[in-house]
Amino acid sequence: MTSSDPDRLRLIDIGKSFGPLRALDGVGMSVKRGTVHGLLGENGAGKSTLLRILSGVFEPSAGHVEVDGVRLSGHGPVAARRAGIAMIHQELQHVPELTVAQNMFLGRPLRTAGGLLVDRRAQERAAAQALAPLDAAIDPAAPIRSLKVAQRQVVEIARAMMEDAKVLAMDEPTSSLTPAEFDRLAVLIADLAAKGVSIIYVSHKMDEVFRVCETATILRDGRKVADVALKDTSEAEVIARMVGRELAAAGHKGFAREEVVLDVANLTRGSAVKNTSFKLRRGEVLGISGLVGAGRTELLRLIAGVDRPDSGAIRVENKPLALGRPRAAIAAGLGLLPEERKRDGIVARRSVRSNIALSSMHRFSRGGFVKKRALSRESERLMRELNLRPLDIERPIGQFSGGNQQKAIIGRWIAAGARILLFDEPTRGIDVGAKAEIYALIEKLASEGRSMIVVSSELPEILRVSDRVLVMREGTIAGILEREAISEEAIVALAVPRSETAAAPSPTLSATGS
Amino acid sequence: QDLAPLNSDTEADRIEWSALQQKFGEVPKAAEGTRVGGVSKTLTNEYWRSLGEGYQAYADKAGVEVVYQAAQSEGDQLGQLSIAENLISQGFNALLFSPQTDSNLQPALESAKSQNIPVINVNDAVIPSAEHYVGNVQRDNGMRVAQWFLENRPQGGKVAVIEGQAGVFAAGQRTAGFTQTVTEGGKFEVVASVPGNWDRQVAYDAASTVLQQNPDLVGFYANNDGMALGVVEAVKAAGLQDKVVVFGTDGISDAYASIRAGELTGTVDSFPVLTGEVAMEAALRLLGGQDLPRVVSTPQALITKDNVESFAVKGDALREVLLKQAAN
Amino acid sequence: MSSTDSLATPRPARRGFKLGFGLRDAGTLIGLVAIVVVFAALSPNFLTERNLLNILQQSSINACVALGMTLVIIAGGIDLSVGPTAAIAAVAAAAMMVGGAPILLAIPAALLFGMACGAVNGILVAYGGLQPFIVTLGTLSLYRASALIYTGGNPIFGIPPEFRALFNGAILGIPTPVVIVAVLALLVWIVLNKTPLGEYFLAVGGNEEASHIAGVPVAMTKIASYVISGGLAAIAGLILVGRLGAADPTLGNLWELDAIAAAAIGGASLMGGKGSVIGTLLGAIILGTLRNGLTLLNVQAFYQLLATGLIILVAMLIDRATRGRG
Amino acid sequence: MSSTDSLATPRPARRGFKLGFGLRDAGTLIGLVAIVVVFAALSPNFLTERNLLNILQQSSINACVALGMTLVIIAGGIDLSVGPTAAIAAVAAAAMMVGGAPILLAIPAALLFGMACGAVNGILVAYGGLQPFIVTLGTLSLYRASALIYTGGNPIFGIPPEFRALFNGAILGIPTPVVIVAVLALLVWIVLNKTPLGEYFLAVGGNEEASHIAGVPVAMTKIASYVISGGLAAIAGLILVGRLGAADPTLGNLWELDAIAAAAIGGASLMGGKGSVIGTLLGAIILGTLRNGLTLLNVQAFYQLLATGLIILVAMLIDRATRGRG
Ligand SMILES: Nc1ncnc2c1ncn2[C@@H]1O[C@H](COP(=O)(O)OP(=O)(O)OP(=O)(O)O)[C@@H](O)[C@H]1O
Ligand SMILES: Nc1ncnc2c1ncn2[C@@H]1O[C@H](COP(=O)(O)OP(=O)(O)OP(=O)(O)O)[C@@H](O)[C@H]1O
Ligand SMILES: [Mg+2]
Ligand SMILES: [Mg+2]
Repeated sequence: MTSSDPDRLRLIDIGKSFGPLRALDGVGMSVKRGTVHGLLGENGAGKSTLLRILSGVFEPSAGHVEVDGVRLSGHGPVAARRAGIAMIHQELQHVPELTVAQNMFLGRPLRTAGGLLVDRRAQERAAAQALAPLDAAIDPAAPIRSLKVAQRQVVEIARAMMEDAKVLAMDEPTSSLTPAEFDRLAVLIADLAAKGVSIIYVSHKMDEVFRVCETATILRDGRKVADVALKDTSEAEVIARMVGRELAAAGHKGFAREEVVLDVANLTRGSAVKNTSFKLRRGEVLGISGLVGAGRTELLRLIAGVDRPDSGAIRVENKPLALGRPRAAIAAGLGLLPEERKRDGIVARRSVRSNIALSSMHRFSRGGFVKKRALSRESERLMRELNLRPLDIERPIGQFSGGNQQKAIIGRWIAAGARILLFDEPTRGIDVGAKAEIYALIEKLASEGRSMIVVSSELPEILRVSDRVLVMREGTIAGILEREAISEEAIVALAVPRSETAAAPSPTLSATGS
Repeated sequence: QDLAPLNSDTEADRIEWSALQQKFGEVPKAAEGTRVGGVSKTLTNEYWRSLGEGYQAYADKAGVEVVYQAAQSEGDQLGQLSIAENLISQGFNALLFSPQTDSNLQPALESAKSQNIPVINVNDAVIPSAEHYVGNVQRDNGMRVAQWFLENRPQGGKVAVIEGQAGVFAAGQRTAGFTQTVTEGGKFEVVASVPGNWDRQVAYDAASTVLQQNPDLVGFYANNDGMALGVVEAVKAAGLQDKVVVFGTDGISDAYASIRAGELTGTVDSFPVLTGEVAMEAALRLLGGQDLPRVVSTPQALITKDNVESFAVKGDALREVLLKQAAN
Repeated sequence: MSSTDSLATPRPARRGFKLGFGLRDAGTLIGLVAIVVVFAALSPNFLTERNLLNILQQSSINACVALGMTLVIIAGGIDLSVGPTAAIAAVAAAAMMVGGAPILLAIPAALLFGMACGAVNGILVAYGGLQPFIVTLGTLSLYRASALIYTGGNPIFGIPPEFRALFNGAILGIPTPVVIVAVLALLVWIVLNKTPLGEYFLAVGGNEEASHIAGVPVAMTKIASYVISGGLAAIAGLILVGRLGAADPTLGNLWELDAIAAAAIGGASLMGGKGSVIGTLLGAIILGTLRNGLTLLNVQAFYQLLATGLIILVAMLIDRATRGRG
Repeated sequence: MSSTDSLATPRPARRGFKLGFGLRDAGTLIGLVAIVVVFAALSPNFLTERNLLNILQQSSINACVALGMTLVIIAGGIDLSVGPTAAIAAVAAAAMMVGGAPILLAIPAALLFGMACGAVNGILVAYGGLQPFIVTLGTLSLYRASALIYTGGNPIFGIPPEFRALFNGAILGIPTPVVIVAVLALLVWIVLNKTPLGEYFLAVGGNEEASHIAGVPVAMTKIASYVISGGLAAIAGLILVGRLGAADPTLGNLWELDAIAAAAIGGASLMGGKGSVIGTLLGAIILGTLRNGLTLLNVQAFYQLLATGLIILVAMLIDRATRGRG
């Protein structure tokens, strides 16, 4: 019997080419039953591609997959699922108009009336049960479009957990989650592993990887560089093997000046953002922290003119800003890096260059024509600086890895000459190397006199980049911490509503109120 | 060169079809290999298919080749133009056009003229610069029906018109002919004149709505037979078949059958097969160098249950009936 | 500009979903009511029971076609070939009946023809990978040509009276077509809202890739939508044959536009993933009401055209204004 | 299933971009070549210079309309009202010229009318928040009715010969309409590929929300697409008036279907964000060739319809097969 074979999953000699590009080259990997196995690598290393082959979304150009020693027969998501493979996708895969429960049971609905009808009630019950340990506040009957990214990610996790799989592949499951939620997820992962499920865990957050994984495979440029047992190694060593060089740890550098460039007064929109006022100085990096649903994304959208506030005023460099108009905000020197990259950030079919150019057509056109040469030169320069991989600005942006897409959008605002950058989870899904680059970039931009607001759910990131930290709680400012006062404890103390303990689920959107 | 814009209904330079033989003698023998092209509106209506049969029948007799093409749907103006142009470029000797609109075949007409290819406008829409026209008087269709009402319903009453496609020449003329004639005495009132778009279903719906508002209606006039047959069904569905008369136009075979069955009251037959034959005859006369009047008018007759059998004959028998009628 | 954003909707949308009658449908209803009020004020005959039944009867064929269209649109497609599909089914049934086949054979045969036409569309879209618009534009010609060639362009008369009675009678004073379409609408509503297939329609139209990844049989779902659309078009064709007593190969001309308009007025998004059975029914009734009212008022053809265009636009704007953005 | 995925394209697509001729267009070209080969084999008259010019001339009006349609489709919309827009422009120009206005006033006036029609569409879509399909379905009736009412349904004759010469002559043996449309195609190509507006069309059609956030003037972009479409429809109307010597208020019937078909055959996606000027031109020529060839072969109308449907489907399948999936 193969079940005595300790290797639950084997990937054998997997290769995958996208046209001329070799995304994977002879990658082999095995995962033992009941273990949590990390899959590490920089942006574009091929992690997602490998997992998508595993889950039947891509057909490999070479190699095959074995589960419990049995070679996967056939391709496609259904075959993979039948073999016991479940997956959480990096790019969230859901149907916006359907409810949470419907999305969780998509493709294999619970049936009633002899299999004719969908048993909606049973689905909602089961969904609620699966969601409870992660975020009890999510309403299984709410359409998924009404959820925030973080909640959608929770739904995605719960859906995969529900599947009773032998192998669970998690591609950056916590990219939008806060540490508190990761804690809850870690417990569930441990439970599953204890039941014999093999888990592949992809994340750019090294602390998470070291906490949940026992072993790991490191990819670089589509090739395997090492299999490691994590207890025998260190974070720095792993990062060095991923990136191919040592990363110097850097401390915070501040460039804040006196002059106020952004003055937000009494901004209010529904219950998402209530009466919020603060100031941003030239060269300053203002971190905004808070729990999921605290209103950070909404605040940035209001400032950037994407949504119109019910009341309040914004002054940019001492001039009043017309509210609710992105173009006005951009003209005033603001730029928003949205949280939901795929929906709000990129035009997938267009090239990186076109995506960069979108906000600065005025700069890159003369006499009604696009200055293609200048645009290409500038884009190429920016992308080299941001280390876009592969460095091909003519390629449709949709074909890049998530992290590289993020770099292109940052490039968009630099190209547009934005003086105040609003970063919503800027390193979501970005690898450690690139993260360091982005931090350096933030510092460089600050040193040039640009100001930034950085919303992040990663406390280390907030600590690393912020001159001051604004903590939001339920749509209001819970407090502002000056540089000296910034600490994880101080932030958490402000972020968590008083009535709740740290372990309780965070307050969320479609909560009971309405 | 400077022809006045043609109005086929009023043009003075005209001749009855039955007088052709008498006035111009025998049809000249067509040269070997003569090819005549017919461009029709659509083949989805029996009327136009019958016209083509007429072309074919006469051409067969005269030993000339005929090609009969139609646009893919009614209203496909440019498609029809392409067809006409393609026929010209293939070197046809004479062309018979039944245009979608008054203007859409104009360029083909011009290019034919410049190559001295005779063109005959056969029925329906009228190209103002056409030098030759064969067909019936559209207004007359409606007038004949109106006449019937004046004679058979002397007490007057409410009548309704189901019109063809808005903006089409034949529809406008038939409607106008009916409406003006029937209201002249002041006894009839046209309570509704609504579009049926040449469509049986639309006509049915319109007729049932009209009936419901005017249960005391005396009769309908529909601009073609397809619509009239839809109206008949609406009248039956309203249970008013004994009170409301329905007239159509064109004389398609289904209309004849319906008249025989006592459902459709009557139709104005414009004898498309014969019209086709006459048109082909005219084409051959033109090719033979005869100088025909600008308009050759073809016969029409109001067919009702009383005379349906006498007109329900084909070919030469029909000719005889019509010649006799023309002689009266 | 966006103060009543999507934020406001989750709750009501959810409740509405359960009742099968959402906020969006309420908007359509208001549009309809506005039109009815105007016509009632202008024509005394408009608000009679008989005329209202008349409107329902006149809307029933479009409603029937539009139900299928709604499913296709929800699943991310479009079906321009409904008219010719109906014609093929009608002609087939008529030819069989005239040839002596029993009604109970002719009707299912017609349905099969309609569904086969739909299946061809669906297969070309799902497996051929072609755009629905262009596929059904092609089959629009193809199917129409088949009907015309088979009949030589002539309508088939001589439909047995029992058949006509079946499709053109009345049940408890309500015209049979209205009853038939009401039953069909209920079925379609159940399929859409209660069955896995309905969920798949919404999913495939809403996010095809996610559906594929989730294991939804995407191709079969698309094909199913076209097959149902073809079947419903066939039924519409039969109803019309019952009404007119003849099967005309040119039957169903421009039905696709009316059906799409009904679905769109009823809130279906041509981008897929969104649409409502009740909305579509209301949309069909709006269009039927328009025609009926304008005929009652004996508006001249050109002005009917003008009014139709204007009223559609105004109704949509009212609808839009009442339900906010969405 | 996905080994020849969209992923296979990056390199060629890029090179193609520079030449303005992509892989996708090559697929369309192969479809056209296949059709041409078949007709050339069947009809000796087909491959003559005269006939080829004839095809170009016959395709020119559809191509002109389809160019505008392509931009609208790329920007995520659809314009069903092109035919009546052309009719309004044509009628306006004709009425002015017959009334004695100089040609050089009548032509820009007609253009303005066309663009105004487009602007109304665009404003209703962009600011009214209505679906493009339903908006332009409404204005389709509205504009047609306006043209009919203004003219009383009668065509306007008596177009000055100079005007006709302008639009219906030949330059170096090439029919003027072909030259005009070639120039317009070049302009549209430049707009799409070389100007900010073109970037905006592609961006808005590709991802409206992201474009909005990135500061693209979304509403103005949409309106611009409709205005250009209206303008090009007006020019197509003028070309037709030149050819026919009359402005018929029913002119432009069914143009929208032909134009959409040309754009779709040429690779435009009705979901927006994708389309090519060269593809659309090829699409229009394919449709023109089809008509021409079938007439040359003297195929009967019903069979022409059949062949048209079949050939469109087969051409799309060939195209699809040659370029892989995408
Ligand atoms: N659909 C696609 N078409 C073309 N290239 C692709 C596609 N998907 C991935 N690639 C390429 O394959 C390589 C590997 O990408 P992959 O998404 O697997 O990286 P990753 O390791 O998951 O990166 P990240 O950490 O940013 O998510 C990248 O160079 C990427 O550009
Ligand atoms: N679509 C929506 N439906 C309902 N409520 C919403 C919606 N969007 C935002 N909200 C409200 O806005 C509040 C703030 O949401 P926001 O996305 O700004 O928070 P956040 O701090 O950025 O959280 P996240 O980490 O999920 O991005 C939520 O608590 C919720 O009350
Ligand atoms: Mg990845
Ligand atoms: Mg957020």
